[in-house]
Amino acid sequence: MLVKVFVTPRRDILDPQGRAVEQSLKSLGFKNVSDVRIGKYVTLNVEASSPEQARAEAARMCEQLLANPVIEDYRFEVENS
Amino acid sequence: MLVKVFVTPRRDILDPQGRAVEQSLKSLGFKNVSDVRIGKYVTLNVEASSPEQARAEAARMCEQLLANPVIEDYRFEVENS
Amino acid sequence: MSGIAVSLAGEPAVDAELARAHGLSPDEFALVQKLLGRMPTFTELGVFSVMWSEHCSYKSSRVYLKTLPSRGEMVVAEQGENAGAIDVGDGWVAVFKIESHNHPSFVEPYQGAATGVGGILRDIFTMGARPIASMDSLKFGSFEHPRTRYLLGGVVAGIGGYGNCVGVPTVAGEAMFDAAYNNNILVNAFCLGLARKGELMSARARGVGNPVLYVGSATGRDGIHGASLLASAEFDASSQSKRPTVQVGDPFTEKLLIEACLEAARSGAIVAIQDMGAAGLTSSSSEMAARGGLGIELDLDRIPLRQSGLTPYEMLLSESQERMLLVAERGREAELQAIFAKWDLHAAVVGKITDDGRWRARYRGKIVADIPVRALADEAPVYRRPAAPPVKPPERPVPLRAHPAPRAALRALLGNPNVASKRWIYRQYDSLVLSNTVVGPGSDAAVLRIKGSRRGLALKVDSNPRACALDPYLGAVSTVCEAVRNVACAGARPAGITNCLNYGNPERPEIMWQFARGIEGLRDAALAFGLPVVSGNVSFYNETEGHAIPPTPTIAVLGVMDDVSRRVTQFFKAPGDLILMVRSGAPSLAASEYEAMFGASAPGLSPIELGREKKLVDGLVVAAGSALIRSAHDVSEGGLAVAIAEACFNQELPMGAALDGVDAANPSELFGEGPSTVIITAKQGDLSSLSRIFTDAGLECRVLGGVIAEPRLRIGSALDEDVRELAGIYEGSLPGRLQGDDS
Amino acid sequence: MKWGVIRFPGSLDDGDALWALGEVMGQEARALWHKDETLGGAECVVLPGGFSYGDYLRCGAIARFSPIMRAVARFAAEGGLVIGICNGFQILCEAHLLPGALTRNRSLSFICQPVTVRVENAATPFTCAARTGDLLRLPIKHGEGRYVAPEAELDAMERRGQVLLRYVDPRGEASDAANPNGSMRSIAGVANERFNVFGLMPHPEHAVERALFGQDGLKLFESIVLSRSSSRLGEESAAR
Ligand SMILES: Nc1ncnc2c1ncn2[C@@H]1O[C@H](COP(=O)(O)OP(=O)(O)O)[C@@H](O)[C@H]1O
Ligand SMILES: [Mg+2]
Repeated sequence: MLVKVFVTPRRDILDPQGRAVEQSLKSLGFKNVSDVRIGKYVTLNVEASSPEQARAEAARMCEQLLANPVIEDYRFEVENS
Repeated sequence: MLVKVFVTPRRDILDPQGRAVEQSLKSLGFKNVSDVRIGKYVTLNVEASSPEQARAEAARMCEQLLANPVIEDYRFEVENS
Repeated sequence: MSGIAVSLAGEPAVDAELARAHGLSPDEFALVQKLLGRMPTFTELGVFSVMWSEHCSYKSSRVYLKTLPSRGEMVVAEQGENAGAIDVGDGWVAVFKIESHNHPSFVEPYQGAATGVGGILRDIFTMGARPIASMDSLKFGSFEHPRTRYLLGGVVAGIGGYGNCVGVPTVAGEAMFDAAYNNNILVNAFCLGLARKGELMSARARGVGNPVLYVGSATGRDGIHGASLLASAEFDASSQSKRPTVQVGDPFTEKLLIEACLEAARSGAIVAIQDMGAAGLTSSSSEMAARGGLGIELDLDRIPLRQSGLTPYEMLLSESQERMLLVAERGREAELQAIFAKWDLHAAVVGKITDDGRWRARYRGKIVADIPVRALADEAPVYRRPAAPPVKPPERPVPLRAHPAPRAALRALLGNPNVASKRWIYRQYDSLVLSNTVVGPGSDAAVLRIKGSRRGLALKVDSNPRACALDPYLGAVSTVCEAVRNVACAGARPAGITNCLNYGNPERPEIMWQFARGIEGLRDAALAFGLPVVSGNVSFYNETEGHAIPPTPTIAVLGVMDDVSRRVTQFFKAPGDLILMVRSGAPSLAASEYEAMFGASAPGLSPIELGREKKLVDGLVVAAGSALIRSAHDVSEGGLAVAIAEACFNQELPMGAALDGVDAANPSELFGEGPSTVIITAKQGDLSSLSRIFTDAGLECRVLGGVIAEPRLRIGSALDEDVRELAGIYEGSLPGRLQGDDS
Repeated sequence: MKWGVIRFPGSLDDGDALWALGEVMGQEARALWHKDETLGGAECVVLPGGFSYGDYLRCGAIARFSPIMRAVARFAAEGGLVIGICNGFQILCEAHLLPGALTRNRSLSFICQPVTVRVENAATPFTCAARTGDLLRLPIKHGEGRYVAPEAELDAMERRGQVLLRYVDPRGEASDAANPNGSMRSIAGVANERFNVFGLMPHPEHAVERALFGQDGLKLFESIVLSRSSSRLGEESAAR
């Protein structure tokens, strides 16, 4: 099963990379852009007997390794593939 | 409008980060994991008069800045927000 | 014996057309058939095309490279092995080399530069030497060009990203910006390693029946044809999957490889080892076999693969990074595999050494390539291409009408990115790791101590394309002189040279002429200084749409100090010290930064008398060794006035200078570059002993003035400037141009 | 005293820490392997600088699962002294042995340069050879050294004196300009609540010899030696 994990910088934490990209977009002429945030997009395959099992595993992977709760939020999706 | 951009390393391109994370997940006991790839997840707001316009801008942003076509693929979604 | 080899189902038929698409000329294709005694298979055609490419075979440069002096008392390993080595005393040998990664860095600056660093590191530790320092020589287009900032940012981040992550300090380098490089940047990477004498590894296969081991990252489709057929549109278009992919570096794996290979080297179980660089598996296996006069057989079914479905052709031509090939002592495979396993690396047995002098590859029960080893290595074509000076004289800047005021000129020069501080670059590099860096970036040459010894090593890389464009011979000579002088200014005795020769398309006679003249200059200068050229690299085809870069031989010099505590930096030390100028001839504005900024005003380069250059360098070494020198700074871009200002920019405490002994009315005195000029400071009491060293050698040695506590730079009545203000211009130039990219 | 320097895959300044402790300071320092499960009797464990596991995903995120980290956590829970330098600091934060996290520098680029740090609390095993307010000149070299933690937690840490080092200008004042990476409240080094685990971004092991970067880094290592010998005295007299 295909697991897609979205890791984003927490709202209250400065995201200098997002800010720099926003600046660059503006200087490229995209004036109407705001609130750029840069996170991570992790995809992986997990062999699981059911979407529930895959979801449970994905949650554990995120908690243990893929995201750091001090600075990041995460969300994931599971797809049959 | 909310634009979500998913940037992933191109298929044939080495993704050392994904490989290291896969190793680590395996040693944490997630034996049935494979094909871990790590990319970027960019979210941004764009003021646009229509979803079409937002989509057109998003495509240009990806090509010009958000993705590096030499080594990365991208995909995006536009949501009314 | 022609051997038997078969093409596989689905592979294109080999014919003259396909050979041409592979970059082989009709004559070369005929030679392939003659050497094989038959038509090559598709796989074999690919193998020949990379091994006979300019990049791998040095077919246009080989006859010239042979004329360089490669021997010397202190030389331990010479050209032919992966890098040169020099005995630096106390049982240590230094291994060093420089290599280009120009085109990959232009396509993808971060990864191109990063993999350039990775490649040169492997050339060093493959010899059993631990990499201890890196340098980088960079050429970018002008800041007006839209891609320059992007390329600069990416290249510097890539060099840092890789070098910092493997734990090898980047201690020196150079950077230049000129419109001549707008469409062809240069990224040359240097690495220095240290090994115990007698413990150098070889790349010469020995022992029929010995197993061949593959270590490191798995093989993917990276960079197939990176070395040879970069531009072959028809061929590329035929298949999406065959498009050359950009190589991505994995410095973490490289760090593991360094540790594991050095540990494996100490086990004594390795017979020969070579990194998989350009033409990866093919070149490493065939070159090791060729050096040993033996044959080799590869079992392609055992090659570790990153993705399934790679064909033999792709496996043999892949340039995936962080891979090594080694020949082990038979029966000791397991011992080696255990060492690599300790470092989480897999070592696979992928073949064996044979006695029949053939390079053979098997795949799924079939032989897909069977070629005489000599045909790949020694019998590759060698060309003496036509060389002729250009018909048109070299382009010169527009003539200068009136000289700017010295004050304005000095300020403009200090803010010129070619002269200004390169701190924005080198502060992105870890220059401290390994605890050897006693002089880091910012002074003329970097100096490293050797732990457990009193000795030290000095190193610097230089190039001088402006002078080379005017006169490719004199330019090359002056480049060697500058690098040698920089090392001597640090107090070290120059001991060896490595070079990276960046030129345009060698099939054009005027480029070949530039190259030939450059080699002559390099040779004459090396001979005059008595220095061996221990290694090098040639990068041709640096041109876009018929516009070649200026000839750019990049020269790195390694120097040895018997007592590292006698090292010298370029910065003034204390008020009251005397400022002296030593020089070998009169400076000229030709090819100077001044001329590039304000316009041409000099007819041509000053001649260089190599005998005097050598005396100047010898004098510096003797004077530093006798502790007579407090600071020494080489006059280069921007001339004397800039050099004095730079010497004032002491980070701990800015100093001032008051000079009466300079002809300030003469712009070439203040801003001229040219033959050797060095600014030295000394204690008053040491003046006579010091100046005797130089005057006895027949050199001009003059007191210009003295160091003062007040941070002002005074030159006669022409200049009276606040040093802090000048430092602000000097330090602010690059960050200012890159605003938004950095804080 | 006995020191153990952990060598993770990708550790880089491990040799420098061993050199500083062993050769320069004459301490008994040994390398510990990440696959080991014990600390070999070390009285202070050093997690050195570098790029453990390439710093892929997040700095220190993968290294914290090394077998030896279980031993380090146990050792710390028993009150053993642990110091993490640069990458070691990042690993300790990821392992939750120290509060907060280290994120990408404000400039988004790697920085290698000298900094001045002020000792904020000299009443700890890591700083007791200095005085509160002392200035130390140390090098930094990192791409991800911007210290962050929730404001409320920072307040609590400040109250308890857990902020041990702060980036300041040469006159000793904290300012935005003197903050090289954008760390919250200019924080350069923090301790845990029990004051037996310490992490810092600057590299004291690169500031132990006059010929290289000066000797201000010695202050921190000497503090540890001092605190150990006094606590050993305490243990001995208690035993008697
Ligand atoms: N690309 C670079 N990487 C590292 N250090 C650099 C780089 N460019 C310049 N430097 C350092 O900046 C100083 C000045 O460089 P350069 O102008 O080439 O010196 P010189 O004029 O004495 O040859 C030297 O210490 C050099 O090592
Ligand atoms: Mg220079």
